[in-house]
Amino acid sequence: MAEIKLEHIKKQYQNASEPSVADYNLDIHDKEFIVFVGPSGSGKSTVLRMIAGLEEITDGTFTIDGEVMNEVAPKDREIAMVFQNYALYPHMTVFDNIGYSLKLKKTPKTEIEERVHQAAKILGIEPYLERKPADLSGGQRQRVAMGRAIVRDAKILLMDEPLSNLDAKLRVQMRAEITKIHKRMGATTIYVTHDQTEAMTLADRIVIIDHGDIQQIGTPNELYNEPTNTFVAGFIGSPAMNLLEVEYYDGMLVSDEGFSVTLPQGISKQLTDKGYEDKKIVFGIRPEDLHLDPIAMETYVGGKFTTQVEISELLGADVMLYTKIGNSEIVVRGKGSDYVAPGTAIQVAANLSKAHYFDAVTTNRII
Amino acid sequence: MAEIKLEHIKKQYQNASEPSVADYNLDIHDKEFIVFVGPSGSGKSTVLRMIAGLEEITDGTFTIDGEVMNEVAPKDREIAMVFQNYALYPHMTVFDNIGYSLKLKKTPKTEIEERVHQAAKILGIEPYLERKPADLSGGQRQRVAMGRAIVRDAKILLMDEPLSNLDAKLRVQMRAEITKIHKRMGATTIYVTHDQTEAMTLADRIVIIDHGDIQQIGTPNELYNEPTNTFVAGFIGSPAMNLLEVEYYDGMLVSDEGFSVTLPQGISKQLTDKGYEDKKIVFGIRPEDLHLDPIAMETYVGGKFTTQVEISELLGADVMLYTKIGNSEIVVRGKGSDYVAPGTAIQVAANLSKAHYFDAVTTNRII
Amino acid sequence: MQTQKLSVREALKVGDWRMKLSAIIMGTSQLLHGQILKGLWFLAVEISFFTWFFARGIKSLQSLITLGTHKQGFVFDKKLGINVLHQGDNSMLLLLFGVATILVVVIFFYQYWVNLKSARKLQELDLYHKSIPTLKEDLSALLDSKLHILLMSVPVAGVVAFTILPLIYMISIAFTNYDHNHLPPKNLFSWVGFENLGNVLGGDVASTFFPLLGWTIVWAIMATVTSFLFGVLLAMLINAKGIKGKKVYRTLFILTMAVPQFITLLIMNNLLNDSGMVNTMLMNWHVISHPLPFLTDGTWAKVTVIIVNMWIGIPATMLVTTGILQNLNQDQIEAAEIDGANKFQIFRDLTFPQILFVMAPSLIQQFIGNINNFNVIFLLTGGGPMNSDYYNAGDTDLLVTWLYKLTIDAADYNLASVIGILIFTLSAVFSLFAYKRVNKMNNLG
Amino acid sequence: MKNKNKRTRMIVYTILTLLAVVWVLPIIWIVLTSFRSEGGMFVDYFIPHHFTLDNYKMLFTNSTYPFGRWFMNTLIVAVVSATLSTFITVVMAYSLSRLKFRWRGRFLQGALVLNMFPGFMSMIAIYYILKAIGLTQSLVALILVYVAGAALGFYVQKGFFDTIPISLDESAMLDGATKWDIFRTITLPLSKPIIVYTTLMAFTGPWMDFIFARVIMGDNIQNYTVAIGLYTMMTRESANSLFMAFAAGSVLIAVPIIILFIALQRFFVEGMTSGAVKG
Amino acid sequence: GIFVSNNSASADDKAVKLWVDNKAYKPIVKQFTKDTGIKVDFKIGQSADAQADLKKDPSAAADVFMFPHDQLGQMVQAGLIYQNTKYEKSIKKDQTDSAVQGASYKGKMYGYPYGVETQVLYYNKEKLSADDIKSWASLTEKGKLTTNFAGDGANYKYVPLFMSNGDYLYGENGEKVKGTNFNNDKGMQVLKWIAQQKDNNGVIQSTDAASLNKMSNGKADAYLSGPWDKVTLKKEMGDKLGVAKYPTVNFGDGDKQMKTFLGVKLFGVNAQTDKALNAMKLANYLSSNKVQKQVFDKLGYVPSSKSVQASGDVQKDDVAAAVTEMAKPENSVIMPKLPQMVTFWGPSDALINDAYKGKLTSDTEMQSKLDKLVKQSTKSEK
Ligand SMILES: Nc1ncnc2c1ncn2[C@@H]1O[C@H](COP(=O)(O)OP(=O)(O)OP(=O)(O)O)[C@@H](O)[C@H]1O
Ligand SMILES: Nc1ncnc2c1ncn2[C@@H]1O[C@H](COP(=O)(O)OP(=O)(O)OP(=O)(O)O)[C@@H](O)[C@H]1O
Ligand SMILES: [Mg+2]
Ligand SMILES: [Mg+2]
Repeated sequence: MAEIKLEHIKKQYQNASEPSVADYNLDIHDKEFIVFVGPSGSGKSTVLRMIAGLEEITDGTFTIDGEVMNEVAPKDREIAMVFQNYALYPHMTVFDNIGYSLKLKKTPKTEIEERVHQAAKILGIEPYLERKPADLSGGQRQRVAMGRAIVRDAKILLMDEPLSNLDAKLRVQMRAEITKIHKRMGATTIYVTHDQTEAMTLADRIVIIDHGDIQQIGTPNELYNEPTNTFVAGFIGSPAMNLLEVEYYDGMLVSDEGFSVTLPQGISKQLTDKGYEDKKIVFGIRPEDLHLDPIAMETYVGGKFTTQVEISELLGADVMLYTKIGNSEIVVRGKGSDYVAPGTAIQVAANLSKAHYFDAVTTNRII
Repeated sequence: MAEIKLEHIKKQYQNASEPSVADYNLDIHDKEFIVFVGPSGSGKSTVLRMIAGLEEITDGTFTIDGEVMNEVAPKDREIAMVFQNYALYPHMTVFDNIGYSLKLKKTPKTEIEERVHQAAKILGIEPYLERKPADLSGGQRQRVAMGRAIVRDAKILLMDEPLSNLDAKLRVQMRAEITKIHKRMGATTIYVTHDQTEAMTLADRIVIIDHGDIQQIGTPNELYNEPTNTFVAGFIGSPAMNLLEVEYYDGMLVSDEGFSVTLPQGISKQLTDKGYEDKKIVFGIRPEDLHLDPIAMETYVGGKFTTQVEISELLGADVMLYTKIGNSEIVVRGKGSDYVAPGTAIQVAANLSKAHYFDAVTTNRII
Repeated sequence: MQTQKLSVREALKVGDWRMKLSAIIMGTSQLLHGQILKGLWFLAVEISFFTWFFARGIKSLQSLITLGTHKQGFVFDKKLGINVLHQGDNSMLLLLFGVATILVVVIFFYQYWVNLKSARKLQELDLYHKSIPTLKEDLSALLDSKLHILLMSVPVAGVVAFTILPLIYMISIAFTNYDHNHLPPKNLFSWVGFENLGNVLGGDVASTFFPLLGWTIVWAIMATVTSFLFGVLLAMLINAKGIKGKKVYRTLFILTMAVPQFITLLIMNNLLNDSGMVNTMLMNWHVISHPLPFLTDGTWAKVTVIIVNMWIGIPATMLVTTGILQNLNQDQIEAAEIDGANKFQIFRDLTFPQILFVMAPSLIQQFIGNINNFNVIFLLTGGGPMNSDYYNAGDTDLLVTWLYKLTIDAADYNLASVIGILIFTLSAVFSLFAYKRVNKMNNLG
Repeated sequence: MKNKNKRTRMIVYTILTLLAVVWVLPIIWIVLTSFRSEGGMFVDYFIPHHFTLDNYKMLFTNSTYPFGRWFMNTLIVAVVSATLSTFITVVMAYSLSRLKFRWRGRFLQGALVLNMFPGFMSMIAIYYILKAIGLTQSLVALILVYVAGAALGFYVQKGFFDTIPISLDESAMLDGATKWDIFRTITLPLSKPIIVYTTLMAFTGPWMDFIFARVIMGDNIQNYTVAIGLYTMMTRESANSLFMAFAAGSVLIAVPIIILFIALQRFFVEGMTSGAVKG
Repeated sequence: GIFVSNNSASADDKAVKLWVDNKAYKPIVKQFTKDTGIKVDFKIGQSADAQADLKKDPSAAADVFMFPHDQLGQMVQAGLIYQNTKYEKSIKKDQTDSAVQGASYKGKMYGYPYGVETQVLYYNKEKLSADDIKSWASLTEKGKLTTNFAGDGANYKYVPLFMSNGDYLYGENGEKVKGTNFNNDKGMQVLKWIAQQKDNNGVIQSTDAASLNKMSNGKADAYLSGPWDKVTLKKEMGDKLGVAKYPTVNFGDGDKQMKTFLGVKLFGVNAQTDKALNAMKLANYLSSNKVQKQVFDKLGYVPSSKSVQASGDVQKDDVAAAVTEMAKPENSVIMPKLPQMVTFWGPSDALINDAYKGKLTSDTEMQSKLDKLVKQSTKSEK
């Protein structure tokens, strides 16, 4: 069992002017797989390090299974961790690096041997077991760091960007292995990543952090479909959701720069009811909800608008059109066949029922 | 001007049993933007380090603008580099880290000030200029490493996974900045990444490396559309291309496990002409070229086959269906609306004219 | 376009006349290629060497062979009414300066070789039509690719003059009859070959040599290991997280390094005396009824010197170790904490190996230093208590202190030198062996 | 849990304090002795019965033992040779740790072996070498000999340099730094603690050496260092009566060394290399 | 040679370099310069170091130097010291026979004696009467003697016991290499006697420094030492301090006078000097009766001149009187100056230490150790 509870956790580094983590509240259930995402420097590693006991908690209470752990030494927390910077033991071979924790627990030699080899196999670093970390490539080192964590049967597993230096293929493989290991061991896991696919596929719940504050906690689908504010909306999904500041009046969204769409009745009613008539709101639409094909043009008549293509990126099956209306950028994701030369103006149809509407001041979601 | 030429370059590390780079040949034009991709441990960093002069070249000739550089000291090569492991000066502030090279060149103080601030602004690390590296987050450190390279006007710019620890949003931003800088400075650039989007969008040409060998060199589109072998085919594109070992006979591709499609005439003729009748070939089809919608079913009649959904992953706009025919995995990328519950068998239509055909023995491309 | 490297020999064979002339008149090639300063340097080296060599060097080399022929004597001077001294040759100085001459010759030949190599390089540059490095380029290379030459030349010159030259001189003495019967300046001594070696290994010196050798080794191991281990432990304690007053503790321990050893050891001697303070106090507290023979019983004295040496040696180790600890990678320690290591295990598996990595070669050096640790023994016990089983030695005498007594008193420099060589050989073999092992062990890549 | 931490800390404090007492007691004894007016070299009590400053006064007024002059001599020698020795040690260590050249490996082994011949046997030879270059009996000669000795004592520094990530050098090289720049701007600043150690060791040497210095100085009493001076005071005839004066002398010797150490303490900084590399 | 000194022995105006161990000589030397016009370069140096410093570099050493006479043998051997032919006669006339003997080696005179030194008995007059200190037995019965049998220096103090019992160290005159006979019955007697002292409650084993302290604080009542300890003891003990000649000892067959080593303090002239005549003149001056008297007044050095010794001032001084008494041939032996002494000192120290500590358990062991000592210390020249 390992239920983690963070209550009003705060972290103020000595050299930093502002707290790196401010009033952090989070309940993690036993065996849950939590993914932290957030911009660089938002405090993800800091929270992980506090949970591991490597960083003092400035304020607040941190419990595991109801027991306050603020002052417990790291070694007594039964936590395994993949460090963002690996922190390998340079004077030990890869084998010893991975097996070190087992050795400390006086695991029999043969068992260590077996478990290390098994972990190394999963990670594809079996040929390098006798090398020292200095003789490995970056990705190989990162896998050793992973190996060190997964070889143990810790109650809690913390991983700080554990796959960032691996190639896509290996990453997919590793993702699958992590899922398997999680299923088998059932360790409560916190996982930091910048890779949206990883976040989406691995997480039971995702925690979005910005500036040391939690912005939203929810399942991947919740975050994708119902972002609570423009930050989350803009952060989840790649390419990011297009966010336009517009004015709402008379069932229409209009911007000074020439953007204008007519909202479906249901939506405009809600906006009016909530008192946004004649007010500024932020209109959000994902690139994949903007369409170019004729059928869409007919389906989403109210959502049609014109925009100027600036860059056109062909990405295998897809094409990314970076367009502009005035100074606002709008990204459109089309099929490869939708390729348009830069400089042309195109008509785009937005699926307005999939669009998001935020308060321009609080940035919180309206609908 | 900076034209780089690598001829029969080889690198054998003392502790490694096999050469890490074997017979590497590459011409890089002036101002070209080259991206290296390849699995972890394939020798990307090693090549970069040899170009920078940090690693001795075991064999072969390396020239810049026609001059042999094998023995030239790193500092005389006028190369800037972002290290995979950052290698920041721990005793200097971020400002001094970035400004160090300028200071060595006796650049006037005010100019250093200006250029460092400009670089820091681009990288979003202005608030941290007075901090030491130890007091930064992982991503911030990586950006300092970037800063150190871009602040200089080097002829050649080497970047080893410079964005791997940044969040998606920042990465997009950085990518754009890198493009801008490259346009402005015109440094011949070699860029290592595991991020396919980065590779596709940044590269003039991509070099695919495996086991220290170049597998293919080409523009992003060439690599995507005409991979020379199954390795490249499987490596470029995410999710990876589905590769099935099948037998070709009588205009059809058939596997023991129940897979079977009828090839369009043009293709079957070519295969027959090349003598593959009754032989094993590898059939490759990208997940996005497998379709589920009724229209596709009608369009690609010959490409229809049935497969069993194992996992169904909803990724925002898309759904990934991990399916199996016998033991062979086939990934299908559909629209969000195509979601299918795991366990059901589905019919899939392959756009066979976009499919790839490889020799089963040599793994080289046939068509 | 890979340039082929010419060897000096090939260059001499195929090179142009400038190259060839360089083999006779140093610096020509450089001068003719416009490297004026460099050329002049080589030329000056050659000229001054030969001037010196013909004026003094040859004679000096000859004297090295004979070690002097002309003995000092007195002749009666009627006018003064006393015997007047007629200076003779001083074998000792002839030997020393003979050795110095050989070193100068070697250094000259090294310069000659450098001259040829430099000429070869010029030849090569000619061959591939490359530009000749200017003085400025040469000088800036000294700050970069040739930095080691800039940094090490002067120190190495010091080593040659003040370590190697005396060393060769001392070794040479082992092959002469420089003993109390052949003391300069009155007497000459001469080469005798390996005679002395037999005298040491045979004679009654041997029955003392081997027991002392045994103790010397025990001492060196104990002294090195105890100071190191406990010094490291002390540093760990002082630098432990959450300990306040680190600076104060450090300073307190450093105090012992700040007072001359001959005073502190004298005081130790006083304190540990049979009627010294330690014994007096213990007797006053009725812990003991008879004084403990800290310095008067052989075995006790051995233990005492080792313990007193810890008192002296630990602060220094503490200081280095503190330095090393401060540079330790905190990340790895964190990783180990997560891996479940307790403080001791972190010390054993991470901290200690890294300290050892830094310290191992210097530990070997310390071990050797302890074999030759003159001060502590000489000042604390003077080698005593004397042991009538030995020849002129006490229980705590190391080979060096014994050797010191032998030379200072008996003036048998040749025997001392032989023993010196034996110690030297032993420690050299040990240290090279240990060094290779350590290097292998420490290969971090 | 907090209590347990507290308890271990208490244990550590206790051990440290006990050890400090063991280490400091003899020193305190010297200090007390330097103020003692009665008795001689040996007394069997700790606290003097009568205190006096005469022992210090004697050091500065007795013309046979020009202690003030000796003190200045030593200070000069110590400052100069500590500066030069530290520089040479560090420079040698850097060369042997970071620069690649042909004889490096052999040099490392050779240097280890070179110091193994008993030092006192080479003293006479060194004396004559100094004499041949006309330097005997001078402070310069002393400095020269101390500094020359530093060239072989680089092992600790070298080991320390070896732990500084090589990536930093590489990175600096690409930034256009010469090896010399790297030495100055990267290696040195990262080695402060160990340089403190080297400097302190080099600085203390001249205050302690009474054998070698005596051989070099011969009868030139004006150029004696305090150590020779004090040691020559310890003859059979004078040792007992001058003992308190030696103690006073020792206390005075300790002063500059302690001051130096306290001044250098601020270079003991933790976590010098953290944040440098990933891996 | 490479360092050829100008060896004309003619007087020139270069100063004569002088090493003495005390600055009290300064006015005396000034007077000499005034009288003779010979300039003197006055340097303080330890007389005990003279031999080592001379040997190190004779050309840089003093022209005239002080040294204890037991270094004479090696100095002659190494050719470091000038023979004294010029003032031989007057010295033989003025100085005691012992002093003359100390200044000579193998029949030739080298030194210029200016003083003698012996050990004496210091005691606490309040505890011990003049009668008590007549013999070792009564001394150690009535009082406590602090001394060092078990440590460094026992040789210097107790080797003369052998001579007290009639043995010889390097022959009668101390110059015969084969002349040591400690390994006879008399020697055995002495060694056994030394071993017995461990159980003598009147003997406290102490180092010299501790002995002084014990004398001061009354824990011991008697102490054998040289004149150099007088100042300390006087300061601490005041009028309680008594000084006397050594007691008698009984090795088993009657009381015998306990002897001490006699040291002669000499001036010497550097053989390499280039101003021999001036140097000799200075050395002679410094050992003259007049100067001996001056030095005695200033420093308390016990003179070696017959006439000065006999003078009232010297005889009034208790220590000086005791020393001159001890310096008589029946009470002391001139310390041998044979170079072989170096092979004797160490082993004899070890032997006395071990005998006292009870490490030599049987007669045969004692005998064999004595044999070994004699053998080791009397190896002849090659
Ligand atoms: N110092 C070394 N000694 C021995 N082998 C090494 C050394 N450095 C790298 N290698 C090996 O060389 C191969 C190539 O390493 P390199 O660092 O170039 O890989 P890479 O392509 O950069 O991988 P990654 O994406 O993981 O950083 C790897 O298999 C690695 O194990
Ligand atoms: N030791 C420190 N002292 C001062 N500030 C620090 C320290 N460590 C981190 N910070 C600051 O705290 C903030 C949070 O850092 P943290 O490492 O938790 O970020 P992160 O979310 O892990 O970022 P990244 O994705 O870049 O790794 C950052 O702004 C960073 O600059
Ligand atoms: Mg982080
Ligand atoms: Mg790499």
